[in-house]
Amino acid sequence: MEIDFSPELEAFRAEVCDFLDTAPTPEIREAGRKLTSVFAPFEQVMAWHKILYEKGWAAPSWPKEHGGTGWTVEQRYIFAEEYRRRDLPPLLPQSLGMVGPLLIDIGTEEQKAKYLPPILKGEDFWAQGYSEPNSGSDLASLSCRADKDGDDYIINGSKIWTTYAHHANRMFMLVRTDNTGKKQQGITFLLLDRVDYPGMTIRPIVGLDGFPEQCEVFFEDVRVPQSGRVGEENDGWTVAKHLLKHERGGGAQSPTLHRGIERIREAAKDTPSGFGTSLAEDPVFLRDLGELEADIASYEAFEKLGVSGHPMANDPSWPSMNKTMNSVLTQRISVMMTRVTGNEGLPLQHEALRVGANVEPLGSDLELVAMPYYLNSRATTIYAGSNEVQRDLIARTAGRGA
Amino acid sequence: MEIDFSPELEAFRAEVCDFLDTAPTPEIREAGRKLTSVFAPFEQVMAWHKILYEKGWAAPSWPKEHGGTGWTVEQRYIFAEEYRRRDLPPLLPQSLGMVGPLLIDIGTEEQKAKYLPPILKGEDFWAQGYSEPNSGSDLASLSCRADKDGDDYIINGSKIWTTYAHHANRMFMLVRTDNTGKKQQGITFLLLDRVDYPGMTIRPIVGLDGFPEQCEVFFEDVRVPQSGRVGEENDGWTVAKHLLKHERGGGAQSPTLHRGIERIREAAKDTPSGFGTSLAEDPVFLRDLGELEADIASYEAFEKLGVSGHPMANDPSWPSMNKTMNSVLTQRISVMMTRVTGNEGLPLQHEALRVGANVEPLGSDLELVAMPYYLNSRATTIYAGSNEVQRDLIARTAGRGA
Amino acid sequence: MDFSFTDEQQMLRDSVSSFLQRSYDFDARSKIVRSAEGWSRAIWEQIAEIGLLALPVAEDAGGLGGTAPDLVAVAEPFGAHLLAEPFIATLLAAPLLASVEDERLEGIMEGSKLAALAYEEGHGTADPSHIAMTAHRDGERFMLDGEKRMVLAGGDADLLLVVARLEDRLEDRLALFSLSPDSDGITIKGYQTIDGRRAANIRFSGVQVEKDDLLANDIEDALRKALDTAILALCAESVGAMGELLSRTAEYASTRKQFGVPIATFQAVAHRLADMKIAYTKARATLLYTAALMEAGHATERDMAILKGQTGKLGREVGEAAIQTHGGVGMTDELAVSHLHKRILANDALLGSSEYHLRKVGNLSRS
Amino acid sequence: MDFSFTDEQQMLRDSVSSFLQRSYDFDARSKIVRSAEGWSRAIWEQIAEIGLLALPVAEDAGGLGGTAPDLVAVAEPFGAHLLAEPFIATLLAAPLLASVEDERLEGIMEGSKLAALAYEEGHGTADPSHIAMTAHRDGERFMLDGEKRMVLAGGDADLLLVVARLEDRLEDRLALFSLSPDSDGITIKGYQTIDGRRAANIRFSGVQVEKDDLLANDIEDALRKALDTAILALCAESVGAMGELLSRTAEYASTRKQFGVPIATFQAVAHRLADMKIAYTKARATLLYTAALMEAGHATERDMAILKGQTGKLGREVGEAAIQTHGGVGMTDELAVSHLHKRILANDALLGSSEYHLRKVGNLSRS
Repeated sequence: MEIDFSPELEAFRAEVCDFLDTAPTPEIREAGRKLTSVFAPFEQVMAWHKILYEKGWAAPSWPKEHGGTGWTVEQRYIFAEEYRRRDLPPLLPQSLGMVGPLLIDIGTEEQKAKYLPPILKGEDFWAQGYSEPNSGSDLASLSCRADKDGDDYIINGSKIWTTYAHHANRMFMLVRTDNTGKKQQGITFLLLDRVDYPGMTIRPIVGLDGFPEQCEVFFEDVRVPQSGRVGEENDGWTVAKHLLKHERGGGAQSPTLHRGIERIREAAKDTPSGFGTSLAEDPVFLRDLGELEADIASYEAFEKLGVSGHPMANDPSWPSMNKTMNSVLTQRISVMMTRVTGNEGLPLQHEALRVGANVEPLGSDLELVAMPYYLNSRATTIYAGSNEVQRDLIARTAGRGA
Repeated sequence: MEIDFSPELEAFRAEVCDFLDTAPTPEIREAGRKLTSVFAPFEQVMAWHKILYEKGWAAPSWPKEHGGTGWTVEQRYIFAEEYRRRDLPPLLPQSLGMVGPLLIDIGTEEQKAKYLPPILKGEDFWAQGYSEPNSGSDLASLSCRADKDGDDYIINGSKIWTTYAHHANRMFMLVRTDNTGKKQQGITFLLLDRVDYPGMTIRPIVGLDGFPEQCEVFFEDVRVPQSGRVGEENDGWTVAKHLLKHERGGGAQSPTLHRGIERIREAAKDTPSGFGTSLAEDPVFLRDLGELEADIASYEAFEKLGVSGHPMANDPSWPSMNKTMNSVLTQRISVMMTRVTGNEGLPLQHEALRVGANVEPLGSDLELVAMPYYLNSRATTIYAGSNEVQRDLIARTAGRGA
Repeated sequence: MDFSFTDEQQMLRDSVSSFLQRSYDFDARSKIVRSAEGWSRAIWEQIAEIGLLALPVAEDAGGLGGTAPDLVAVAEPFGAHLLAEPFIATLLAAPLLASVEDERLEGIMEGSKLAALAYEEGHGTADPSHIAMTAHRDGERFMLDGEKRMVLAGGDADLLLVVARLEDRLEDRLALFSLSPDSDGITIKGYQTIDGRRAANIRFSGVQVEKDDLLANDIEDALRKALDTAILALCAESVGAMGELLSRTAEYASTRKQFGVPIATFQAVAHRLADMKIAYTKARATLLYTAALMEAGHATERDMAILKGQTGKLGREVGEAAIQTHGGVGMTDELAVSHLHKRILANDALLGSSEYHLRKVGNLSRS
Repeated sequence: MDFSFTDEQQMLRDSVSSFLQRSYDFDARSKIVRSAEGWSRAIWEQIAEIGLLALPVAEDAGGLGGTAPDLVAVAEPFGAHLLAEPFIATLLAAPLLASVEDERLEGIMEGSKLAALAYEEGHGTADPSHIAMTAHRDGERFMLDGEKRMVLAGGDADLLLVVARLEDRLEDRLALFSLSPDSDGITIKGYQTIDGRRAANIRFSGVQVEKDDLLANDIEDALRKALDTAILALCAESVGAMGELLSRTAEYASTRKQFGVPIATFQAVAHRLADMKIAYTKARATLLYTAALMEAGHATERDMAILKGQTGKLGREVGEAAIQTHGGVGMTDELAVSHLHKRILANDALLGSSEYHLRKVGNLSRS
């Protein structure tokens, strides 16, 4: 066992701090402070993406040859910690964390050359077209159809829960290319160069938090080139499963959770407990916080075992465990935030939440974001494979590795 | 709506208190204080049963014509509250709460005349022979066989988790009389006049708390008369389902839970919290206690709605909800008790737990009983239909009545 | 012992339900909430016509003298239908006006005027003893400074009732002032709440109050009673919403198919439905039991804390389970599910959260 | 960053495991625990022969100077096999003897003598600052009065090490005395614990201690270090027991049939297995991470509290789930399942429960 605590790391931390203190614009900082979702406000987060790209820091988890940073695990955590400590908006995961790593792993050289650089630079934003109205947890039952026609596919059907499709310029998706075999067969993974092909319509869906984050995407005889296929035709399920591994975990997520606790502790100082002290000094609140913090610390240990390549992380259900833990902790943090804000979190403040709005919030920063964040985070146990589906997967190898 | 708060009830309470303060022998009181299970020490609880019978109070929930008390719901609760407040041992449920009410409902006149009086008097104790080694949650798959032979049945097979079979003089059981149809068909409900028929062997099973409470009962060509059948041959499943309703709920259970809280609060006064005060003054402990007490209060409300005949209690899953809530609350109480006793609950004190033992316990009364009670109460979510089975039943009518 | 509704209560409940089914289904309600005003005066007038605004007012004050169970019979359907109109605001204000025999009560009961109680001072003023706002005596008049928050109907009221401490009275006495929302020095910031109600934060900067507008200088008992009534109604609303969530979710789970079968056939979903049903049943049992205790005059502070605490906690469990079971569509603005959950959350946060009340239960030993 | 065992550690772990599989399976262990003495001196000698009793002692004191990960490699299999022998007792006592360069250490490491640390005073003396027992100076000697509880191996020890405050020293200094269990005024009540260990409550009534038997008058730093080591070992034992529970339960669920199919095919059972696996994985990750921090000299008080708190809490979850999944047979004395759960419960209660430690985490803000 070994953890690097060398003084060189502190020099690295200083460099990170210096950059993060100076590089983001006020709008980017505001977008981070007003974050109520894992998906940051689009315009500002893409601007920030470009700034990070210029510094060479847009994709710490990518291999160095594709533009990654080549950092050690310790460095990646230092970066993530300082990033989150400043409430900077996290870069959007669909391109950098999902389709990018997938193409690095199994894309053709042409696909890599064409798609990776604009992803890295923050020029492209990809939407993920997986779920359909009748295919949620049972993703493999999807029916959005692609029929071959010359060098093209003709797509008909629809996709739903397509996060930020209304901001995307590209889209990756699963389509049904064969109906004859098992439902997992006959699925093909496609890259779409555009989201404004003739016949494509995008309808934003207003969420329970009042914001249009998800979309429904309709396809009516949409013609796309077959060259956008990843992997073989009818082998898209294998491709998607490979990608799910990226979707379900493996970054440095624990600093985000730790930062949530910091914000809660900070806000608790100004909040009466109702029992004579501030919440920050209230034994009951501190106990509950301690329980949550310890669970986050365990998650951090779990995550670091994974990122550092401990043998336990070879367990096939590791990504599912990661997704389950992370989603539940995110929700618990969000509940704790609304516990601090109490009924001060009840007013709808959509206008004040808009980046650049000149509307004064009714109360504190946390009171502004806590309730929409709580509501939005109910999705974490639903998306990327519901936690029920994850538990099914984990149970399959329950006894292994124990 | 209406709750009786009349002064007459206080006179009744005084009568109850007076009796309960004077009637039980010291051994009976000791058996109650040392209770670590829902099943009280046999000898003392049967002695107490006889005393209650003399007073006419052995079976408050039975119809008056069969020896019940004729009390109002309010009176029954007053009796239960004062009974529990004095830590008196609860009468054993198998005869009074299960086979007795069953016979009242659907026994023949002969069966009623023969079996009810000795149950009421505390002369008979019945064991319940339901589960088998391969038929637990899947009770209907039971295979212990009864073959007709003249006026008799010949029983072969075994029963397990037969509580207190080693103390019983009679036994009711389910046997397989037909193998041809659905598994629920072909089951017959039998009353056994003795447990020492030739070919019957009873093996006590030591539980995780160190006590032999459960038994395995083996049958090798055991000949019993057919007159012991309740209901029709092959219709035992209907009989058993009817009985389950009695087994799964419907008494005045909440006073037992309230009494648990009282004992916890009492013991908490002498227990340091580790954070500067006694547990009884510790805000964290009090919060957790408050949460549990409120849940017990809700259960009390639920139970009183049921006993008083509120329309909601007609829901077919009411007994299952009752069993689920009661078992979980019992376990939570037991956990809270071990939280108070801490590592003082770790020593094994089997000898000191024996009624009449002249062994001084190492610490307080609660320290003596908390850990075995906790361990024993793990069974509450398993027996009488595991809570998983109950949830299956509740889910079947989930939307009804909402 | 009997916790059933009387025939009259059942009739009242049925008539409120059928009125709402007719005039206030989810689509109609959504339009109302999205309108500029955020609630419907037409609906309000009909509610007044049925007599529901006179329900919480004693008969000798001209009201109907409704009992706690009467109120439950009305508020459960209100919660199930996510009523946006200022019923809780009226429940708080009307009995206080009645307690001081204020003639403006009649207009309130008729639905032609609205009164709002400016009580809450931020972060859950769960108990009157938490009130800090002070009224300074200024000759014959009084001067009010400070802020009231989350004043239900505070932006729409014709009449503000303000709770404050008289600076020269004993610390534990609370006074009640009546004010016009147009008074000098009052700034009202109205907003919609997450559950579609209207409320306001109201700032008082040197607001002068005439002597006659001091309605009572010891309102605490009446205030506590009004708060208890409001707690009962909030909890009944939440229980109504929970019932709605349970039936909608059970229905959805038995029709939504994945893997070729209704999702209710998956044990994880089935057991969650079972847990929802247990939670709902527990909450409703607590509600009916507490209503019976209140009617009998035997409800203690602890009983009210149990009701509010349990309803908030169990309601959250039911709401979160309903969303999870619905999956993606549960996360949208388009189904009632998310709105019902938000109503439950808001009702939990008002007048002391479940955290606050359950802790109070622990602090108040059972007698 | 690397949290893997070195090859040497893996070999150590494997050899301990195979020794236990050979000589200490569940049946053999049950016989040992039911014997009059309650533990096996033969097994103990073999443990000493492998060198495991020298592991926690620094090299310059004649030990093996094992690291935190070394200890984990040994204690995980000890937990999985429910070791009844006084390993934790030795972990507590040996480093303290080493810290005062006491020659009796050698016999301890050889397994020929047993030492017990009389530290705990009842109800979880989780922190040395809770120690209340005082040693009165009596001329050249000291007088001890009071009671020590849950002294592991306290009834079997050849040597008692007693922690007490010197009455004339600063309040925050703790002294360490050495005593023969035969000394006048000592009453030892030995017992077995629920998890099959031996321990004792020891009463001191005017026990006279010679000056030379005051081993140290400021033992707190060494004591805290020994407690941290014992906490690590207790947690490693519990994690070992959790792993055993998980694999036994997964195995049982895939072979036990009800309704014609293995119970693992029921989603309620499958999801409980998944939750058990998550809990086990979290606990083991925390254990390995903390061991690495300790080895690097960077483990804080908060880190130790997180480890102890999480292991106790997650262990209870795993144990209760294992029993529930096993149903009736899980409730018996006959399977290892219930014993593994009791070991986890006991380890939780020793040296501060999860309640205590998780609360400490909340009180100690993350730096």
